[in-house]
Amino acid sequence: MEKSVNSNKILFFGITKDITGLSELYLNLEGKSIATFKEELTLKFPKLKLLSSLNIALNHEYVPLDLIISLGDEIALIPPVSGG
Amino acid sequence: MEKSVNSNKILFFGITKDITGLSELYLNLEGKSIATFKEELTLKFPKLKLLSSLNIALNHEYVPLDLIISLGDEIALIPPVSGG
Amino acid sequence: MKNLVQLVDSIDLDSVISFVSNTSCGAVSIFLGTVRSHTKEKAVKKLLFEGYAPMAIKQMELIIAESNELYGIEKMAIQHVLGEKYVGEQVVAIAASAPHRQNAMDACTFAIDTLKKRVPIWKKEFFDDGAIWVSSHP
Amino acid sequence: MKNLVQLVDSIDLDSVISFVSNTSCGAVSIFLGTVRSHTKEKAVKKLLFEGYAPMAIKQMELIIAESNELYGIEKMAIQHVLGEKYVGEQVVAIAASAPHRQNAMDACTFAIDTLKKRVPIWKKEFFDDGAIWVSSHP
Repeated sequence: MEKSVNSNKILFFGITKDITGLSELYLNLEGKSIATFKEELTLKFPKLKLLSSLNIALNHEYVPLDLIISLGDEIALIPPVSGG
Repeated sequence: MEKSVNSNKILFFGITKDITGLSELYLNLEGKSIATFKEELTLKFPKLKLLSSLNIALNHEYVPLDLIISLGDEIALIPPVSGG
Repeated sequence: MKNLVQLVDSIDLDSVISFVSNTSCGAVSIFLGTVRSHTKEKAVKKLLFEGYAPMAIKQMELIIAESNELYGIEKMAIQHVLGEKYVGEQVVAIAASAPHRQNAMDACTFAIDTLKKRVPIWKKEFFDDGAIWVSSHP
Repeated sequence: MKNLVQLVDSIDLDSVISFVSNTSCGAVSIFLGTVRSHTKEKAVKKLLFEGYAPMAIKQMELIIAESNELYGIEKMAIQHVLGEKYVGEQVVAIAASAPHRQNAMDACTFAIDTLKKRVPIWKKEFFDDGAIWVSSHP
């Protein structure tokens, strides 16, 4: 899907970029929960399961897994952070 | 007593300088304990008793009160410190 | 409370310290992170820091707000680098000022501990025989 | 372990940080003390620091040795001023480096706490209506 107002922008960082070969992706995730999105993505890229943790951020915040995604929300894959 | 090899140098710092009006003093303290020196000094300058603490240093170290002073030892009055 | 939060190419420690210094405060605590030459006895060639910039800024601002709530600091500044860094270079600087030193020091400790747990920045270590994403590699 | 211990006219923070920085260490913790504008709501005009120099140096060296024994630091530097200092000026700087940050931060806290208890330096505070030796005044 191309970038459009009818989609969600999904960002990949660190090792998730290497695993998926993607840095950005546009999908319509409207109405899906964070948990469902994560499950579907992991089915497509099983290597994501190997990470010790994988958080999903929504609009620059850590959110609970049962949160429902709205159109326009920015999603990001947050593998274990290692700043500092 | 004048400064000589037959004496002990006694140094006064901070408020003890104000109380005694002295910054240096030379006395022969050979054979006296730190406790005795402190007692005699306090008799001479009773205002020293008003301090919340008064340590006596010998040769740049904190020492126990029963230590015996030798000729040539450098003594210093250490009122409550307030560096930093 | 005012704060300074920046993602930078190079740490400017003077600006971090100047920002928090204040005549109503007697104490400034500073933490400085640098690139180590070795990780588990393997020689490090360089590091690459990648960040999710807007979220990283937001999370660092949150850390300052929490530091203030927990420790009553006067000001705090956090600078973190993105990009390539070599051995000995500075990668993160955190400074906190407070009227009393224990608060400034506790806030600084809390901030770096929390930054390492929560701020979306990732470090790739390059060795002679390859590279890994720290903490992430399966 | 190498250390740097100095009584100075003015703090040189760069030299303190450079001294402890080390490619085998990822963490530097720094404490910086400055002159506050007020003490118990009284405006401070200036401070005077007096020290028993040889004993102060010896005690600061002892603090570094103990910090190393307790926390396994790599390097530590302590600078303290003597003489007159005005509001906002730096009066003490302590820096510690260690392979791991908690050790550097704990050592820095221990060092400033112990310095304030044990190092023979005295601070006289000058106000509009007089002056007192801090902690000492009957």
